[in-house]
Amino acid sequence: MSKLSQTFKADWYEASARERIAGLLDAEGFTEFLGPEQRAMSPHLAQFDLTGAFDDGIVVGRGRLDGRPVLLAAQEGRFLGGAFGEVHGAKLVGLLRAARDAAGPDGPHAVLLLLDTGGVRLQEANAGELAISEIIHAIIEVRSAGIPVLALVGGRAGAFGGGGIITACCSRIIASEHARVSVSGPEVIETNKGVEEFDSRDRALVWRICGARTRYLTGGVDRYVKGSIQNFREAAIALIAHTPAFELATLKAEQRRLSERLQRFGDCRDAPEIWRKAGLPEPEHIAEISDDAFLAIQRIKGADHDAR
Amino acid sequence: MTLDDVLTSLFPTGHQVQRGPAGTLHGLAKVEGHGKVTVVGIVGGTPLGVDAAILLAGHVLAAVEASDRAPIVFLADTSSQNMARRDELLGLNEYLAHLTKSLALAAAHGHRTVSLLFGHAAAGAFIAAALSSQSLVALPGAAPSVMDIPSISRVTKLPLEQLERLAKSTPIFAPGVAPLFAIGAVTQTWAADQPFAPRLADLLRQPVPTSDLRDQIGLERKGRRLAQTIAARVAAEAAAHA
Amino acid sequence: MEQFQVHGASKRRAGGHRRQVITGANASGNLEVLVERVLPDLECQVEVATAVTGFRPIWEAVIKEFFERASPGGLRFSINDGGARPDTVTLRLMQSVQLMEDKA
Amino acid sequence: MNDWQKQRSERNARLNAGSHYASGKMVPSDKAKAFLEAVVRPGDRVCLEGDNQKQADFLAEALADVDPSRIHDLHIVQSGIVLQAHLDLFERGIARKLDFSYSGPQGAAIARALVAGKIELGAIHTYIELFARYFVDLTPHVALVAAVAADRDGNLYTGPNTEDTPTIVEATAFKSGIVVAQVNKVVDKLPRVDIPADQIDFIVEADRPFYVEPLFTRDPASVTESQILMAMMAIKGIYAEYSVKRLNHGIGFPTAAIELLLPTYGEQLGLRGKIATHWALNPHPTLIPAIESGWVEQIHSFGSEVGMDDYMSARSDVYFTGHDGSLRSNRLLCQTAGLYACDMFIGSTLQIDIAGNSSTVTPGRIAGFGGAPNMGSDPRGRRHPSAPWLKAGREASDGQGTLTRGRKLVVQMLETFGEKMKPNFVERLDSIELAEKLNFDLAPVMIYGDDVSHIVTEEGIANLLLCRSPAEREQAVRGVAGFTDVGRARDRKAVEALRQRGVIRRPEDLGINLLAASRQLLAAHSIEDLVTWSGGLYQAPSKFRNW
Repeated sequence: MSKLSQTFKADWYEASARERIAGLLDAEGFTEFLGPEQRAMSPHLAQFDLTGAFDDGIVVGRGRLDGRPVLLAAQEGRFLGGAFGEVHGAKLVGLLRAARDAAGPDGPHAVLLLLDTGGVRLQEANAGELAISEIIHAIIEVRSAGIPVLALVGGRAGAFGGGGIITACCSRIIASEHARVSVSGPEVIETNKGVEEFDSRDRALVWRICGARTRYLTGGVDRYVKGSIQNFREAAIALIAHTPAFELATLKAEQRRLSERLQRFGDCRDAPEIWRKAGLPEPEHIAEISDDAFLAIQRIKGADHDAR
Repeated sequence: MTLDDVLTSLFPTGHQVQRGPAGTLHGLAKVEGHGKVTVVGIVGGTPLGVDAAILLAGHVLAAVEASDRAPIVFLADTSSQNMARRDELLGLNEYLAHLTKSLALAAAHGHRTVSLLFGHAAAGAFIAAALSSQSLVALPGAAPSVMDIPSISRVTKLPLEQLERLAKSTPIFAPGVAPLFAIGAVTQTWAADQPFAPRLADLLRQPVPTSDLRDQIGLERKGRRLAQTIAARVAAEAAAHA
Repeated sequence: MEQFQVHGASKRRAGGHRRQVITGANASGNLEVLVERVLPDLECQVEVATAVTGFRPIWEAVIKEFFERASPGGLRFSINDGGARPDTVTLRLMQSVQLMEDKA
Repeated sequence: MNDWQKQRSERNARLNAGSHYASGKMVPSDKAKAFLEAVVRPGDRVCLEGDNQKQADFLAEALADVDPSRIHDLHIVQSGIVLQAHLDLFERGIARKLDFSYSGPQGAAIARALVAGKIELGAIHTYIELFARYFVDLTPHVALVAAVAADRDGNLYTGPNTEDTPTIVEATAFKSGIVVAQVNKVVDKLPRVDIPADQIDFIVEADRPFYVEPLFTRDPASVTESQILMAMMAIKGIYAEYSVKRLNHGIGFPTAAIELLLPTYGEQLGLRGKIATHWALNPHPTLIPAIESGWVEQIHSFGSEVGMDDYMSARSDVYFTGHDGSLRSNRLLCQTAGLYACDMFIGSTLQIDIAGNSSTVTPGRIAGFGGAPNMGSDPRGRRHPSAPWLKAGREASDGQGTLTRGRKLVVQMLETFGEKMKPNFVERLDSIELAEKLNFDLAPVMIYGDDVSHIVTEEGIANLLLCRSPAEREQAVRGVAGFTDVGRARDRKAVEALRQRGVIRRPEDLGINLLAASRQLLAAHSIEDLVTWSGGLYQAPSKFRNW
């Protein structure tokens, strides 16, 4: 067997939401809430001639990570781009509220959000948008209760729209090379502002603007991992113990961090310009080099922070 | 309504609210029975980008630091988030999230937060500028939307007429105040025929919900019938399995 | 969008003890299959919800052949289809039976 | 007195007219239009170099811009009608007649122009046929070609995309025609000389590099389980069975799946070194894992592929390269290699009828042929023996007669249904209808049924060599046509009998478990994996990236 085939099964990008959960958590004891047999499906899709999914594209439940109890949600990026609809969003809201209510010594040690989403599901846009606001609200409540919320991004849909905002509301963000974290998608910008502003078919450009490497180097992502599920697992285990509290000091630090980024790089239009300004070695090659070589790069000063 | 109309109607005794860079608004005003309020905002139909978001978050955090629990009024007449390569490169998601978190922190520190929408607000700007306060009031001229119907038509490849017809029968995707009120996103709608000042004073007097009740409200208003039940079922299963 | 059911008789009860599995995804050209062990041992059934209308006879032929091939007695299959072709349907159905028959 | 030098005089007149816009051989790019108006004459046969890969796009646009009152009634004789500018020639009345081979993206526009009477069609050819006719009755008066660089004398370096250039230049230059080359740049010293200066009359330094389409890049991420199943069946039931070492692959996903299964499934079957060692093939990125795993000894290519240049330079034991290190491709020679030196062609098609005839014509589109009909045909002029060729020949003749000739293996792979549940098996090809509508003398058939040896679908393999009557053949086709109307109209008994005889083989007959057809078997599951396999030498085009 080839060297690549052996690692295949454990590839985050390739895996389904359920396969990611299976590989991320300890082998025993994942309990799904509102599982597919309960058929909690979107009632809104039929009027758009679309069939639904038995779990509405998100799996929520409880399991253990390295022995510690955690709650977890995983979006299925292949179903309608992992987008937030009424049921989909409410499942996540319910999970986060459960975490908040269970906070304490016997409560969950973390909530893991395996995001894989294009943002709001247009067929139920209002419900999806409001769900995103409710999710953000609930994430903050969970964090305020002392439970870290970790975002794990590395699927084909990325974390766009409200999904990008949710990501940055979490305590920590783990991403692999394929991840894109952004608000407006490249196609949306191209449609609204023209191809000169953003050529969405130039995929290398897309990843330079919103890909995991760009985010990691400037501090938009806390941990960059090579794309196996095992690597996501190890990063999550390592990060649970070291998460910023949700408090004034944290947000003041984030205010400083983001202001500084804007001051230093506010006139850049492509990632290599940022990397050059920051004095990183061979900025024009950073998007091309192997993961190992990339991980050896010293991040931009301030990118490693507790300000989120 | 113009910004001046809104400010005059809200604060008839005067205010020290000034326009800042990137379409932002900041200053102090007084509300009868509540004393000082902090006013922030994004106005003039300006798209909400990284520059405005960091300024606004800074104003909010400064108010929190003042530890005076003064209410925060967020005036919004924006468009969508700034759709630009540069803003995305800089990590617009973090800036919008930061603004949202700052408003949540203010609420947690006892500041009553209210967003007043008197123009457009779409997509990410709607989340950060309108939905991140404890209450969202739609003033005359408010035109909130997640996505406009032509865009939905383009993406879903469904004919415009069919979508417009559908929009009349369900509040689940259509833009506008009424559908967003029905699903629980908009707390109140104020018409122009009565001054805003007493209504704001009244709103600020009402007890603050201890948690997010918007799904409950959406259920009561019959605009969002499933969200509350689904969330409750998940939470119940989680509690049962604990 | 179209919904229908296909019932069948089976020569034997499907092996294994799993109560339920779900496989695949409702994506373009793909489908998700939820299998539940809820029927009498010698009956089987497939419920289809498909976004693409007008292919019911083909679905019925595919499912009939699947029943003959797999003898999935006792199993109810529920499908959310995103326009999968018959070969993909057969593959997913066979995969789902194999998962049900797994020891776990 | 007869004048036996008319062509030369004509050529000299044109050279003279062109020289007003040139300094030596060099024509400034802003004078390209006026220059072409000087050297091209009404009624000329013109070749605007362009095929399914590289394009002399700058010259194409310049020609489409000439004054139609001065230049008109051109007869376009070229491999590919691919660019908008190619169509514009006809729309604007600059060109009238067309003989071509491939159209790809412009298939629908060509059909519309034919219906509208804008194009007078000579014929749709295969590549070899059109090149052959360059030397008989379609010799260009003017050839407009593309190269990477020229030196000051006019020698050309084509780079890895040599493709059609030597053939076009040969036909034109040696029959008193005019050869004009667009180059990306003019340099003092070329890495190597692909076309000598004395065959080139004029050089235009274009304002941008010529366009190359990455036509042969297949993203492993899009390979489906059904395609993997088909690939497994093909490897076990055909490659291994016939010990096929010399072969050509088409560009579809099923054959990409085969390429990606060689180092995994093929290795499990112990087939390395026994099959698929020598190729006539474009530089498919999906073959990288097999090359890196030591499967492939030698590849000759029709053209190049975007992003593969460095990799091929570094693997010169496998590819044909110049002394400068870069690939040298040649479409005509590789077509000949595929036709006469390969024992198997295996490729996908879009539509096949009950006699096994196949076509890529879909309603309203004329995609042309390219090279597939030649690759996918039994060359009856072949005389050298090889084991697969003889085995196929024996199967076809059923041991009858004392003289058994060999047969090429011509394998068609197709899923029973295509996009939007369109059946790929039909009683009658769409191309027949199209031919009737457009009054063609000949229906465009990509591969004739009597040349096809095997059809592979997700349902099984049909070995048409073993069919002894048209009726058997029809049932063999229906027997692998799945749930299409064609498949469901099968005679079940007859199909079962064919299966007993091994004419039809199901996955289980080959010992292949349906559920083994998993993407886990692929040696690479993304373009990025291919980059990794290549040690970073393969530079994937941006549009295929997801990192």
